[in-house]
Amino acid sequence: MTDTITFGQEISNLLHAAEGEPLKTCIQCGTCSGTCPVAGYMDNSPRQIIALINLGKKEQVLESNTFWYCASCYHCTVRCPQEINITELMYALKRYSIWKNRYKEGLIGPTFSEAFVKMIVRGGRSFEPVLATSYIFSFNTREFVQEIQGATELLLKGRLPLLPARIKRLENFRRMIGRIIPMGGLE
Amino acid sequence: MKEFAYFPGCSLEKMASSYHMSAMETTQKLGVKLNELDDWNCCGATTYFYIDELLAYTLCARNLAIAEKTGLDVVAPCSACYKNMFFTAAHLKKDEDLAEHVNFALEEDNLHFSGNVKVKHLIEVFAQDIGPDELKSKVTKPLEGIRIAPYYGCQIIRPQKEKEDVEQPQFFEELISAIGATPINYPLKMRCCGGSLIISSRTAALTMVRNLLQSAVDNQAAVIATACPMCQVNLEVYQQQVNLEFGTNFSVPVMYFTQLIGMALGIPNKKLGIGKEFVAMAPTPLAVETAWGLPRKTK
Amino acid sequence: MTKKLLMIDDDPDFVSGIKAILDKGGFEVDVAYNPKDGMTALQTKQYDLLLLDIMMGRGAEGIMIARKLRKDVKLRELPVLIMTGMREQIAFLFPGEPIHPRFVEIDELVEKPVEPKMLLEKVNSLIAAAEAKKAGKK
Amino acid sequence: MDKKDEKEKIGVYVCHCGTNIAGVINVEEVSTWAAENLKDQGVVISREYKFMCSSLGQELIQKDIKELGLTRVVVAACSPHLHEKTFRNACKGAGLNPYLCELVSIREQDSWVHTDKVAATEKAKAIISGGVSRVVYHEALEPLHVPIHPATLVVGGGIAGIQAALEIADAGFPVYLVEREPSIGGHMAQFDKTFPTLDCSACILTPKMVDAGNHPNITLLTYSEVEKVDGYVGSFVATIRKRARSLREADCTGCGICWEKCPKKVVDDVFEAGMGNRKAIYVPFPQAVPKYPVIDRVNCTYYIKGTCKACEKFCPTNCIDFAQQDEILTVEVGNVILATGWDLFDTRRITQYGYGRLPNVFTSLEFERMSNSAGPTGGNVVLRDGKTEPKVVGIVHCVGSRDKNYNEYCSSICCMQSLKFAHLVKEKTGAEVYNFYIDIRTPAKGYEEFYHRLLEEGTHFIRGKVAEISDATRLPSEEGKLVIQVEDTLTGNQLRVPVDMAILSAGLEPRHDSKALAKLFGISCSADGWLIERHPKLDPIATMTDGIYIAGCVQGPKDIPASVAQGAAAAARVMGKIQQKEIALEPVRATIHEEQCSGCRICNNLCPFNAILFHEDRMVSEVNPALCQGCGTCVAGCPAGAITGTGFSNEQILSQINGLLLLNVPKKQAVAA
Repeated sequence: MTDTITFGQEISNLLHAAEGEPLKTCIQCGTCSGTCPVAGYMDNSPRQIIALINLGKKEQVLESNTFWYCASCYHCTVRCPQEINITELMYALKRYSIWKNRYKEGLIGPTFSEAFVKMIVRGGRSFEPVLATSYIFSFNTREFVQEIQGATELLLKGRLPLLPARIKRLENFRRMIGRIIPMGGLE
Repeated sequence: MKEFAYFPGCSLEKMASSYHMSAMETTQKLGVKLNELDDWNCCGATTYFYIDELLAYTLCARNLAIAEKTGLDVVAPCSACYKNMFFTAAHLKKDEDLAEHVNFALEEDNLHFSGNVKVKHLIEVFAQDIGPDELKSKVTKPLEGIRIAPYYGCQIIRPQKEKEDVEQPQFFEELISAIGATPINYPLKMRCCGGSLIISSRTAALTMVRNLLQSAVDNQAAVIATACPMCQVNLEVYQQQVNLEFGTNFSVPVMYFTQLIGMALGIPNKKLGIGKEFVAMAPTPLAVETAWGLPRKTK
Repeated sequence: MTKKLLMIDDDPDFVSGIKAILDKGGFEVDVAYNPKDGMTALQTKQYDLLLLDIMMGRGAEGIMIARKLRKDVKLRELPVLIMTGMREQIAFLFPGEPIHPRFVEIDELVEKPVEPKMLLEKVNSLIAAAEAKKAGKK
Repeated sequence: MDKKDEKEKIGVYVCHCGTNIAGVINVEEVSTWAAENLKDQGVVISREYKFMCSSLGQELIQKDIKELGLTRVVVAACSPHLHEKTFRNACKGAGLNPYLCELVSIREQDSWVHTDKVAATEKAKAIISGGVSRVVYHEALEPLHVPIHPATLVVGGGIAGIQAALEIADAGFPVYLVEREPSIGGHMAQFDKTFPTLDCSACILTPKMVDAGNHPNITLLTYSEVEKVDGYVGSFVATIRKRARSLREADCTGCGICWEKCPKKVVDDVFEAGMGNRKAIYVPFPQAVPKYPVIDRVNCTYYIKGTCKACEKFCPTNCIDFAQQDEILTVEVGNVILATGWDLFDTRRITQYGYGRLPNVFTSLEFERMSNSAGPTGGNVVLRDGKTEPKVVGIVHCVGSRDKNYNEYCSSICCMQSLKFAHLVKEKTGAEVYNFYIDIRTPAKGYEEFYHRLLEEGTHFIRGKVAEISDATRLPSEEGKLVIQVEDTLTGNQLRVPVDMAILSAGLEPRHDSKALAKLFGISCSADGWLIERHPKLDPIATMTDGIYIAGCVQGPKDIPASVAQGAAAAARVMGKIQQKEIALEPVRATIHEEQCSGCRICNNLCPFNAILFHEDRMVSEVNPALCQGCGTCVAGCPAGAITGTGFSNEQILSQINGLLLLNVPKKQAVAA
């Protein structure tokens, strides 16, 4: 057993429960970044993130906003000449930064994720108005007003639910989740 | 009569209720029965994978297990639900360890997933199980002269499942041709709409919507057809915000493909949920060009 | 005889700290940085105690391991010290609720960060409890 | 197992191999053990020596054979792959049949893979014991001598095949040069300039083509394909279909009136890469060898509708023959050289690059034709409209290569090809040229210098694999252009480069039918489809089948100099074989016992060398001893156990196992492992 592991291995361990280290095979060709529709907003392109991981630059990776900008469109993944699942890597990095409580200040992504997950655990289905409150106050005034306008119109068109939807066998459902995430403990 | 288990997904309950209505109406007319899953739960969207993938798999597996009880293949109209369910089924089939763990959780709801259910997207039912030829034979009011931009978006086709074409598929075009309309070829039909970013990275997402609308308009699309509630909301509801943000003047109707098919099958607009849009489609198909003017180039 | 411990945890920084404490305490410590390697180690070698993280790999994979231990006739009696930062990591899921999974016979849960003195105490008492139980059975 | 009546005299020789073996195994102990414990088996002498394979070591064995009258020899040393031949020859030199010598491996199978010295020493004893038990059952074998036919079949008339044919013909031996297309010349004939010297491709190729066409020792069979190959090294029989050209070659002067008068235009997908037209009766290009045209019956109006015959009407020598039939030739040859070349990667497969959808995206072969002064645009670099000169051109490297979605390998020529294109574009149009590359690979004589020249010429180099090429314009400056989307990986910038023309430097692929070719000639090809050489470093020309050689791109992507070198090398190997006049074949081969054969034919398909033929009349299979390589596949596959492999008989294998288990050694002396 190795004495310790590199940052690259640490991240690979998050990917396929350690079925090899796909990131090592990156040839830095840039297909992912060239393909990515959001690359322009990222402070490091997806290719650079892989390079930084392979270089062991943990701090720089955690400080990056790259993975929070990933739209999960999988376009990079289908084009990667080395068949690296880059989208999955982005999920892993989001997970990593949430688990480490290390995401950048001011990002809406993590807060929104939390709200979403909490909601599903409570009711089993998604309910937009509750979700909105989790992020809307982080918007600036203009964005806030636009969002409210949009919501009002949706409401008028009958496209917003007024009551949260709940599944019927909610108790079973919550116990089911408890077997995956030990909420409240099991006997 | 073909029969499928049907997983509508959260958005189709309200936000995209017109998709739900039109899906039900059109499939019925084409001899396909969709049975809504009993007590389904949210698929976890993409968000769950950020927190705990095992939990995301479990959520999908519950729906899959419920579907498996019916003995029917399961159909999802939302691309994200479809992708999640498809790959959950694939992962559970491949990874015994994972399947065992997830099934242990499913016991709490007296369910078990053994891996026998096939997952399809709603548009695959039209493209494969019904087929464009069959569809064409049922059309009573062909949408002649309407230029429709097929918008594939991301997760219907990606990631790659087998060896299918993930860059230039044609099945959406074939369906549009089958209802008598003209499918337009525009370069961004496969680009992401930024749906999952609209909340967390608003500017990025609005830019992506702008580019898409521009590409469709540049190629004289009268309407964009989508097969995903996320795409529809993003492209349509946020259109006004794009206009405010970028000073553009877009006014492109964005319809579910089932609504367009429904129109061609002669189903009344009301039954198709038409009327809930922010940008209304022209009252009659033939009037579209005059109603919206072509092309609507922005500065 | 020196007690052999296995630690399954994906965080190399945390591992190195804990390992230093245990080394000093006279234990022999093996480390697996992912659940898969951890399972292999458990099946091929003999240990006196398992130190187990919960959030690893795709999610709460520590729970998967704990469940497998429970099902295994031999491993069932291995004492487990669960060390997790879970309440911190996804606190929003269980405000104020306990998170102890209780999958194995002899276990305890400590939350990260772990205090050195307490760590050694817990390790010793868990091993003692397991030995006592074994002796009782005989 | 019964022992043979007369007692064999066996010598055992244990090698130290320096410390390779002696470092782990106690060689002295092993040697002494064998002398003492294998006496009953017939061991009369057991020796150890530092390097058995040295001449002194060999002499040791030879001396014992002569003085002690050894009838069998067991050498315990390295793997038979390495030195079996050495020790067999040593035995032969001392008058012992070489096949009565057995080499057992105590290096690869023992000292190199174990660290426990005691156990390894015991294992060495067992291995030697097995060898001793086995060697008793060895038989004296004589190699099969077959004469070598002096003629050679060269398949493929590209530069590699032409070179090989010329070398052999010049040495005075007959050659059949078979080419599928109407003319020889291959891909090289399509090119305008060759890198890195930029000399004219036709100028250096056509003299060779003419030589090949006129050579008295070369029988040129163009528009022909090999359909069947029988036989073995020294005497192959190839069946060749000479497709009907629909004209009598003897009468044709190649005057060209027929193709001038032919009213039917056909898009030329082969020579012009779809960029230009030809007629239904045509020669692919002016310098074609032979000069005779062919009628393309699929497109000829006469064959489609039954009327026209314009060519016949105008032919001054009256040589057109619409009724001509394909001719089937059988030729006898001693050796075969395969030089069938490559196909261009189908760039349509990378749909995001837009080839076939976006008109101004070109393939590398299309550009070759376009830049060729004899080509469809008269050498002008223009857009698909045939007139507009591009102002900005993007050249995309690695298209279909170095990509697990398509081909994982590097096609090796595309970097230099792209640099050549960049130079030509700049020279002919003055356009700005962008090269999009992952790595620039220029590892041959004069190549790096050519790269530097391009840098000096002001060609732009952007390091990044192109993500997509589209007509999705966003800015006024992009209007009407193709946008190449790429990350400049050196600076991390996302680029949208508007260009008028994009050239896809497509990779090389094996011929689409290379697997069928491999099967036809009984050789193997890789999963990609490239034919496999006997040894990747030390024998890149030969194949695992004796008498069949490969040259040029059929073995893997390579440039012109490397193809020429391989063609010449293959020729040299063939000439060496021919000079030997006859060849000794390894007598290790399979034999089918006719009375046990059920005629199920399972072995027929298993044989990788096409060495088993089936006698329909007697319903039994038979192994052709000259073709059989002794691989043993059929022996294992035969459900009736009707096949034995020489050197691998049941007695030999079973007694070796007994030996390995030390069942032949007196109980008390057998050491427990």
